[in-house]
Amino acid sequence: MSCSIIYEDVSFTYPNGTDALHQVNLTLRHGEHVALLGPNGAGKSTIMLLSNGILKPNQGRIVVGDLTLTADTLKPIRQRVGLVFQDPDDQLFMTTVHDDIAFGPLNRGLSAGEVEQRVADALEAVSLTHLSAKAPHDLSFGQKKRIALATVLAMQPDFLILDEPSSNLDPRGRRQMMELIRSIPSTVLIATHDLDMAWELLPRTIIIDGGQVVADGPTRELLADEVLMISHGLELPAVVKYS
Amino acid sequence: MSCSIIYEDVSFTYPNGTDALHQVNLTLRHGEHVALLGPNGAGKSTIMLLSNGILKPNQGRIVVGDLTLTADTLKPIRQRVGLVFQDPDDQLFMTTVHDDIAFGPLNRGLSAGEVEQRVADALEAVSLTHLSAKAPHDLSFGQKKRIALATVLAMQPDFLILDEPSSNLDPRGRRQMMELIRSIPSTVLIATHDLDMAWELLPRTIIIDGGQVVADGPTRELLADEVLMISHGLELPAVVKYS
Amino acid sequence: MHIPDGMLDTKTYTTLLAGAAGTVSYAGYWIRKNFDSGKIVLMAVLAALIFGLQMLNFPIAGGTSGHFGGSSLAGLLLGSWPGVIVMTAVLLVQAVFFGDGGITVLGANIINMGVIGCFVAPLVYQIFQRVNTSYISKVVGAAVGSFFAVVLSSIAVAIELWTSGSAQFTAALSAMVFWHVLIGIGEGIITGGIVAYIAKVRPQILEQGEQSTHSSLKSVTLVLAVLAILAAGLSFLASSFPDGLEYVYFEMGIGSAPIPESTVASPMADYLVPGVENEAIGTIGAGIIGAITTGVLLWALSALLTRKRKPQ
Amino acid sequence: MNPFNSLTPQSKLLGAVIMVVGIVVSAPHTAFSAGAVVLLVSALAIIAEARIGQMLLRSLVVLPVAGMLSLFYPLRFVAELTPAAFVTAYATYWQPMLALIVTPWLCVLVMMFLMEICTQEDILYAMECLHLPHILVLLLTFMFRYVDVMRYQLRASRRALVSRAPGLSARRQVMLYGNLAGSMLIRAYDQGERIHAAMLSRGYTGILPRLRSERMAVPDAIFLVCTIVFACGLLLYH
Ligand SMILES: Nc1ncnc2c1ncn2[C@@H]1O[C@H](COP(=O)(O)OP(=O)(O)OP(=O)(O)O)[C@@H](O)[C@H]1O
Ligand SMILES: Nc1ncnc2c1ncn2[C@@H]1O[C@H](COP(=O)(O)OP(=O)(O)OP(=O)(O)O)[C@@H](O)[C@H]1O
Ligand SMILES: [Mg+2]
Ligand SMILES: [Mg+2]
Repeated sequence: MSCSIIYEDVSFTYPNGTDALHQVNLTLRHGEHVALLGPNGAGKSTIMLLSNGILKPNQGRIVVGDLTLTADTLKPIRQRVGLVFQDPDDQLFMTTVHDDIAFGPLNRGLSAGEVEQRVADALEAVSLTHLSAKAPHDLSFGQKKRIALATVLAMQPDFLILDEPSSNLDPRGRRQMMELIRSIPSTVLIATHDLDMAWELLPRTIIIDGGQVVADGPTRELLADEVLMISHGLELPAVVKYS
Repeated sequence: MSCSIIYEDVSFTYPNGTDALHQVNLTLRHGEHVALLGPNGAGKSTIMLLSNGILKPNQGRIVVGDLTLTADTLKPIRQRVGLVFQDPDDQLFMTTVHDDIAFGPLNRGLSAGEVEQRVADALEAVSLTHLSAKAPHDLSFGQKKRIALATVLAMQPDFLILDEPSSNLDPRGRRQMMELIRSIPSTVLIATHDLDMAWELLPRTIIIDGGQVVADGPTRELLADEVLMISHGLELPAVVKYS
Repeated sequence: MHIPDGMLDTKTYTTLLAGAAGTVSYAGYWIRKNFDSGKIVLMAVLAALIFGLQMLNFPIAGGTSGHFGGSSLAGLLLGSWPGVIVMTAVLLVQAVFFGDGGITVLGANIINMGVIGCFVAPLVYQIFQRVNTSYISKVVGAAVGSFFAVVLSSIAVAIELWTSGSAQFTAALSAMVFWHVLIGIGEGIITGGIVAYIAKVRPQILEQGEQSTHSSLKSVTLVLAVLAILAAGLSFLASSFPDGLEYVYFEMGIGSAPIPESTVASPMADYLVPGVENEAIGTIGAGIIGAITTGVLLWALSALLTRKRKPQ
Repeated sequence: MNPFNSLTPQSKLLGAVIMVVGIVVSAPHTAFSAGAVVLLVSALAIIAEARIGQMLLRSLVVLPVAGMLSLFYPLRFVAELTPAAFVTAYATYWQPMLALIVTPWLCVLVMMFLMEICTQEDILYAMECLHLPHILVLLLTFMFRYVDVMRYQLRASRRALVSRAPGLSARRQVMLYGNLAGSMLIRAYDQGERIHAAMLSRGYTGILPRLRSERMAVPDAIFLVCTIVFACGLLLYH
């Protein structure tokens, strides 16, 4: 089953009148790992929230796999797209970490044994097995970020969308997360300000600014282009700068 | 007036039984700029929340300037300590960005003209003057982070405590923030996972892990010590690694 | 249900306004004595939650809908007296900012939708706790308590409508109670659900609520007694004035149909017969008395509560 | 210039309450007296450059409850339990029924006008000035802050739910509602405490700062006298 995602002429305006996206055209192909870069307020999170219908475009259309996103296809599309929000508080709502991670798989109708297995694997992947019985709101911010990632990993989505996954993670956690993503065969889109992560992990980069796509190409070309980077509130990754 | 802060044998346990800090001893001298490093869940945020009485230590005492933190000295201490939370949603509560930044100065009893001046300066400092009339909750996460910083800058506290100020900021915003902090004469304590920022900006580093202080010394010594760093979930800063 | 302005007559709403003023001022005093300032956060968060939930309607039988009341929840989580203050705040906002529930009948709404629930639900909950302190008993006690609170408050509404002459007693009572039994089930489910969650995640909140209730149950009796005396006195005072609605209808001849026989047999028969010659003066008199009584009470209340105001 | 700008919030609030009391006490209204109230409020609204359409729309909130209660009114005149008796009662007493709807509607109209000329902060300030219990005003101040917190928590919970359980069965959804409301409460409480702390650490002392502080002056007195005269006029009309 193809896991491509296509944005066609998508525009979006928030209810308060902020023009967040303006005629965005994007194509992510099956299995690609892509970085979404841009300054604060560029529209990265907005693009991600559009992908599974949490926000609805004012114009244009979004195609996930072979389905166009409409009210009817919302359900199957949400089944396939796993979204990790920028703010972990948007993600966690059950009474314990375990229940929160089990929530998605349970709703898929998996058997109890399988659910437990997935929960254990997801907790293992973010190295927080010891917090399984705690309440999600009683964790440190970085721990919440990791749990938020685990809740989506446990669902094994075809299409993984991560909003700032490395922020607030300690360096070791960031490394682990990167290894994890590298090993995932699904299509992955990551919005981030962590240029070194993009450089190391994601072969393709899309840069947006002011709600418009301003560059789209191989990461190692775009990120080494100092003029381009500086003009969009970015800079050279450390690996380029210091070597 | 001295702006030192001293933790003496401070221990703290959360109501759910998590032992977050264990006999922490720290001294920050007047005008020092210090980094607080450690893995997720080490207790960094907890230390910061203790500093102005949001949490109360189970044991030990905290001295700010010449006042010991007790119920009676809470008010004057809070007037002096400016705290920027890790989660910007905890910080912003008024209906517009402008009102939110004006809140602190107004409470100080400054004149209307002076308040406006401070608001304008703070917005300028985080380059978000154009968002002044928006609702704080209708901003992107990175914009909220910046506004949260601005609300505290406008109060010009003697003692500035920042929890992960660079997370979710775009590279340009991060640079600006660093310049800003460099120019501040107050005592500054910054919890962060951004090792390069610590390296460049903060001469002294304290590392905590599992609620205990494990290292305290000059940043450029500690951060170059690979064994120490790796053993506490950290790694070498990019500037060391790549050069 | 938020009673709007004009549904209750002067004697009823002044009585209830006085009663509510007394209850609220005592609640304010109780809080000042027993609560530290940190509790204001929980109170305000709960007020915000109840305010928000009141905006959401849930469907009940026959295409109608009801909404969450929240007084039981406030009473259970905070204790009765702080609960009263929270409900007063919510109802005040609904009335002033949204026109939901009237201004003159604010007292009635505070009694119906605030005071009754804040006392009844914790009481029922306590009875359940005496039998068994398990998790299930907490949840069921909260749900049953809030169900009874809703039904009782609907009975109170029916009585108020009846004494005001806006409705016939049995009709109002049966309609109100039938409707509110259904709403009460919804209220019970929501309250039970929230209490279940909190008992699991943050049992401290529930325990503190229980303690507050324990220490307040004693004074409840006293306040209720004073309320009853006040109500009796005021209604005696006001009942000599006829209800404006009846007056205009029958005396000024807006309606010209003959009065049906059953009027005489209705519970308010004597009240319907206009006895005072100059009705305008009578109505104004009732209004003035009402206003003065309320004014005096409010003044006394604010004097009591603002004595300890911040210097500025 | 909008003359209402020179009034203090407390006299605006007081004026509105006086008018509401006048309307209630002088009920029921003839077409003439009701018309007088509507005309007055409209005239004031035009002067104040208020959004009249919005006011009218929002005043309709009163209709469901008032309408239902007014249905009770003729029941007492139903002599026997036959359909004909019901029809007669309702046909005969449609005027008092209407009166029961008109009065609350007029009152709400006045309050909606008040909301057009006052901000939220104004009303809270007015309540403080009118010596409502301080704890109540404090609670309201915080409540308005936390309503937003709640709203964003709700948004967060919704997002979490739809993105992770798109095909949730109705039964499980109902079961989750209690969980969601509970978790919203706890989360808002926790966040509320942190926000409270943030407010305290920025010098909050129990009253929201206000740049201008208003005292009652001549325009207020004139306004209040006018509202009292109007209310008495309504009463004496009968
Ligand atoms: N809920 C909202 N309501 C109104 N406007 C919003 C909302 N969220 C974001 N915006 C605005 O939309 C624009 C795009 O925001 P978005 O969150 O997509 O930015 P972003 O690229 O994710 O930024 P960041 O790097 O800070 O996360 C910004 O100008 C922002 O102010
Ligand atoms: N509100 C809370 N209730 C209970 N336990 C908590 C709470 N907040 C944090 N903890 C626990 O206390 C410990 C220290 O948390 P703290 O937030 O201080 O970590 P941190 O160093 O700031 O981590 P991070 O880098 O993720 O922000 C952690 O084990 C965490 O799970
Ligand atoms: Mg974003
Ligand atoms: Mg932290």
